[in-house]
Amino acid sequence: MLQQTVNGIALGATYSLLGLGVTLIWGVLRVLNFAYSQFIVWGAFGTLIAIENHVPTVFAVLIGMAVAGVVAVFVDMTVMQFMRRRGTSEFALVVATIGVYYILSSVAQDRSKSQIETFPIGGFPHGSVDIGSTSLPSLQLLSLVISVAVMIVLGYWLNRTRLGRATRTVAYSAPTAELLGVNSRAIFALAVFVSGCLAALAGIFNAADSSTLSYSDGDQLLVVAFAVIVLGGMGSVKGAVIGGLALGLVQVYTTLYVSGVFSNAITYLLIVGVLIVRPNGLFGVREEARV
Amino acid sequence: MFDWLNPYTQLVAAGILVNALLVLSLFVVFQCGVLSLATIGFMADGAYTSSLLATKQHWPTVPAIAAGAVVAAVLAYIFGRLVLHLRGIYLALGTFALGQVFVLGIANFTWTGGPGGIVGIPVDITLAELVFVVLAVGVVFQLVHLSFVGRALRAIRLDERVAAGAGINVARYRTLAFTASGFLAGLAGGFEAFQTGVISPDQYSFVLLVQILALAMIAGSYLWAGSVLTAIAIGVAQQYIGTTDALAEGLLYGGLLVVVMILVPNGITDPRLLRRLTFRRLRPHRGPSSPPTSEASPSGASPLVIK
Amino acid sequence: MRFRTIKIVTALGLVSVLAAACGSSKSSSTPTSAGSSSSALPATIKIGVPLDLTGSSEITGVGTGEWAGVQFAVNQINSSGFLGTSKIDPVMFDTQASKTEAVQRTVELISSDHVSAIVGYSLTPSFLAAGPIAQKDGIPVMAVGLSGAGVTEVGNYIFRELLDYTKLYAFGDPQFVKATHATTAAYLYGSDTVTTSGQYAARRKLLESLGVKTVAVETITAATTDMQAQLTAIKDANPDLLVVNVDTGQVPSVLVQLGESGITAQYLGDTSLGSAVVTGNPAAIKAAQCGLFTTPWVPTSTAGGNPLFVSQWKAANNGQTPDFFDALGRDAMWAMATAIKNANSVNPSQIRDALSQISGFSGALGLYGWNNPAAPGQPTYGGVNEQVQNGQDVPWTSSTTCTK
Amino acid sequence: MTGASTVASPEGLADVPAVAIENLGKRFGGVVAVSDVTFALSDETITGLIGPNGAGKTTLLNLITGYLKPTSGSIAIKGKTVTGWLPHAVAGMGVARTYQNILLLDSETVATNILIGCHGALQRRRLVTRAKEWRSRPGRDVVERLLTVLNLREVAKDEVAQLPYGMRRRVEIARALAASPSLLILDEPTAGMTRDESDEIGRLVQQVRDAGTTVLLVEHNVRLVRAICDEVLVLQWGNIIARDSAERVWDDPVVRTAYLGDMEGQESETGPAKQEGGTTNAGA
Repeated sequence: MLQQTVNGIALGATYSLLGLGVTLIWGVLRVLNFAYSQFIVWGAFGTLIAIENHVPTVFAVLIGMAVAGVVAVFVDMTVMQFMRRRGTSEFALVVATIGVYYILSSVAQDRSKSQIETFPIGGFPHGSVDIGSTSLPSLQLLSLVISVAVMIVLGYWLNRTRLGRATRTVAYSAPTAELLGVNSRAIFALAVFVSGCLAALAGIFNAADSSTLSYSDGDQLLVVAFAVIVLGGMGSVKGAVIGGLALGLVQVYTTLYVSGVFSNAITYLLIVGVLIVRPNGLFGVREEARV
Repeated sequence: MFDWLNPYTQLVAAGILVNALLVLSLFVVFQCGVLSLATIGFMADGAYTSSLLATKQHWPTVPAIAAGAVVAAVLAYIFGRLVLHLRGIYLALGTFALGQVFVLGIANFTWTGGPGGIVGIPVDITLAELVFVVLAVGVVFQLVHLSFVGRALRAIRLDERVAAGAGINVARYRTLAFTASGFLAGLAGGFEAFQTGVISPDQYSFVLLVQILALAMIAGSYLWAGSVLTAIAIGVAQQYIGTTDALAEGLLYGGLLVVVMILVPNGITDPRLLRRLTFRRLRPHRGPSSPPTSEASPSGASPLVIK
Repeated sequence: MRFRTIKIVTALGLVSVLAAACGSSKSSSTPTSAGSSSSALPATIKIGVPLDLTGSSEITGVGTGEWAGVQFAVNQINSSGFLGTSKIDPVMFDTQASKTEAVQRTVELISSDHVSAIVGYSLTPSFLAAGPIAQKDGIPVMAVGLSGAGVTEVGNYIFRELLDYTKLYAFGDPQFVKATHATTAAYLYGSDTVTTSGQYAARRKLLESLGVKTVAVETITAATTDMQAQLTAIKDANPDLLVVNVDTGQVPSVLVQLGESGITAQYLGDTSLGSAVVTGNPAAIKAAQCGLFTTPWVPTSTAGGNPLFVSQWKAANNGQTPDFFDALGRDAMWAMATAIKNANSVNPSQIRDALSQISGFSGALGLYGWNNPAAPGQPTYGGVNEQVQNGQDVPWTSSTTCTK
Repeated sequence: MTGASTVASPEGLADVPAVAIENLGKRFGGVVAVSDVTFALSDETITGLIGPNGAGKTTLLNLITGYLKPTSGSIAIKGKTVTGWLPHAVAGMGVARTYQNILLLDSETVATNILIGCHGALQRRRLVTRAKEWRSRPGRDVVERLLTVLNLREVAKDEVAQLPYGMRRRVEIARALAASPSLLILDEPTAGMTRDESDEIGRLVQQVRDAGTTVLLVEHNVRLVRAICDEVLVLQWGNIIARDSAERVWDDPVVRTAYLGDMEGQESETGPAKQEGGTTNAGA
């Protein structure tokens, strides 16, 4: 039982990382980005290729993050910014991200010849850390530490730094921020880059956990990310971490007490349930339209 | 009626028409500003209901398909009432999860055949029947488009507040559209099941949803005929282009989607193709020479929330 | 007004078949009289090859491998003059793991391409949708990679290359249970595919009939990336055997996480333990140490024509060792060619009859045939028991020892 | 029990006020926008609602028309309590309005925008009538009349987004009138209009009243309020501080100090903006 709770937290740690990236994009850009699933994959592929070329694992991870970050910024600067400038509807933006997803996915598919690739995990922490009677796999412990650290850094960045305040201003209203002398394009790019890095990190942890990597790995993770931000409230940094951990725990308890068959279904039921009861998520802020 | 076509062509044509029904199922909610991603779930409901009725209760095909569509519509009505009060992206996510719940539910019940699905569904739908159904649906759409109901639906998409102020019951019209969307998806699911003879939960996939969504967005939310024509045009193009190279396919269709969204974000049937036009605004629109507002108000947009 | 599509398909199919038969006998009579050979075969023999190459990436290794095997066989058949001057023309379609696509393509193969036979299908659902069409039109099918049940039951025109998995388990599992003295078993299976859930059900029934008590049943789905919860539950149940039937693509993930979990139960897997996804993954193959499985084929097998196949494959593919799916595709096409040669005709029903009489077929999977009257359409080869030892699959007997 | 079906003949309800509001209050978090408002409108009159920016005028309109839910108090329209009703239901009671920030279907034509206003009447038709009127494009007669009345005929087929501000205001008024409301609520209908245009609107509003409609008018244009209103309500910090006839209300010293100050006779609305921010303290 205690062990299973630890399992849930460990599972939730990666989910939190996923949620943090998506919540950042949503909070700043107000876009639900389906291409995010491919940022996850491209980041992991970047790391894979680096490891295959004998780059030490730590640097390979950084390279993977940079790859995903750059791809995310490239997509944002070409497609998204163009559409934003034209004031396109949020639906069209979402569908455009689906188009981008399709393109990136087919490139990754072509690169891997549709095969599942082996992801070398020699350089990643392995074994588990015993805490009392329970044991926590080192990899998950690392992702938990990283997601909490990312939450703290993001929180500090957004709340305490000049740049963070500028980001929040841009998130609130880009034109207002421009009037105040903030370069909203640079802020957008920064937020997108960071969120791409987080996507890559989640993808790398996922690949290291299973020691495999395929071009379609991101799809399931994207759904998880959506569930996390719905639970935590879209745009909430703290909510993403708590939502991720909560989802991990719920999935583990469902597996334990009901059946692993329903651990998927429970994710979706949670999304529907939370939206019906609390349309803006557990930690979200109410949005009121006005006349 | 279509005997002069070879059987393969008939099958492809039928497949395209099933797609057209699915696109219409998205269109009917798009036209009142709802981005519903539940269509695939309702399609599965319709397909399973009709297939179970046909294989277990030995219903004839036509009543079975009709029953499947009705069941999907009833489910859409019930769940629509639960999720339709959500806004924008939240609604999209809610409907997406709803659709997945249906598919996963079907996959995990034993009486639906579990992951194996249902085999031995009679394969006796003709292309002529499908053409007739699509035409009939088209006639209904055209009548609605011309009537005050169609106008009300469009008004809701363009501005909910205006619609409500004019006495349009936004919730009721949305529920109506959502129910119709469920009905059409159920119909499409039924027709598809009676064409392939075998169904299983895995075919109601995210990939299918993305394809249908792409067609619907390219078609736009103004004219139903655009949905049907887009489904047919892209379906025919697909036959000619071929589908062997995943890279070429991804670049082509993904690129098409991006380009269309950039150039005509409201689809090819947008009456004001090149004009700025939003489905629904989160903030009040300001006219060209509007005086500034100063009334105290809660903020329209939520900033990043930290603590 | 209410025509049944399938009737039209059938009628057109039969007409086309007749036309093809007449056409072929006419066209072949001329060259025969010229005296090159006594063959009644046309210059090109069209054989449909619908395989699932794309779709979810988990299965793509299957379809591409089978297609490579089929192409390999076609090259051999055509260059060796096995069918005299006739050449096999494979009409390939990617059915994209979609039932609709499988049905459409099968109809196209039969009604537009007028194929004489079909060698194809990677996935049971695709086949279950499309198979009945071929059966009704009387086109013989050699199903390449289907492991599920209910394939040959579709009709007498359906043959399978791969054994029904229940047959493999019935072969190996009793030996494993006896050798390990196991009394309890835990099961981990993929609940969202018909193959893996069917494998679990068949295996559990078999093991329980052998007196092995079920102490835990855990499931994963394609969406599962982390299985700690399932593995902890299995660890708590402390079984003698851990029976794993999950999608091939997920096997490395299961193995790697199993390695970290501290579970000591004997691993009982399936053919996926011998697949490239596992053997090519150092972390996974290390964690699979001592894992047992039964497979119809291993590269090192010396049965039938396998040594020749492996050496020829290596020669043609830069020294690469063939995998299981290559072998399946190769044997399926060769079997069809053999039936055509034996029938000396491209008449589908004659090919079918010839197929059902093949025996002593020297293929990669051994020396076998399809002539077992007790199991029509099923191949007659048996299984090979294997164990993973130090990163390699080695033949297993009850006296084999293994240390973790 | 007065049903929505009586909309067409409000004359029959002379003894019931078109709208009666009791102790109405609305707060947004800690901010009190409307504190405790009680009034009733007399039938077939034009009532002006004035007050400085931030006084809560638009909030009050939004409460009456159902766009906001009151925190306290009740609203009755023609004797029927509609507190907490949604906008479409209130509209169904014969209430039509315009908005401070013009709300139109930007991508649609002027004619279509007006036609939207007819929705209630079209929806109330019986099925048989609907079938009969099928080919005659129901509602067009109303639209034709309003296009003439509001001088919009030339732009009938134009997209409203491209029209100048004053014209957009007129389209909005036409849409409200298309519903043939028993209570017409206008939120700054002449903002951004020339003097001639606003005089025209004033005459139109009077005609509407004479045809039997009660009008509630929020307006900064004091000259217009003076000219056409039968009665004036003065709102400040969410409270009604004065209620009198259009001639006498200006003499009230409370009104003078609170609102009018030195701006009497001006049409500008820049003056009262100084008092903005007072709302935060009002009634707290």
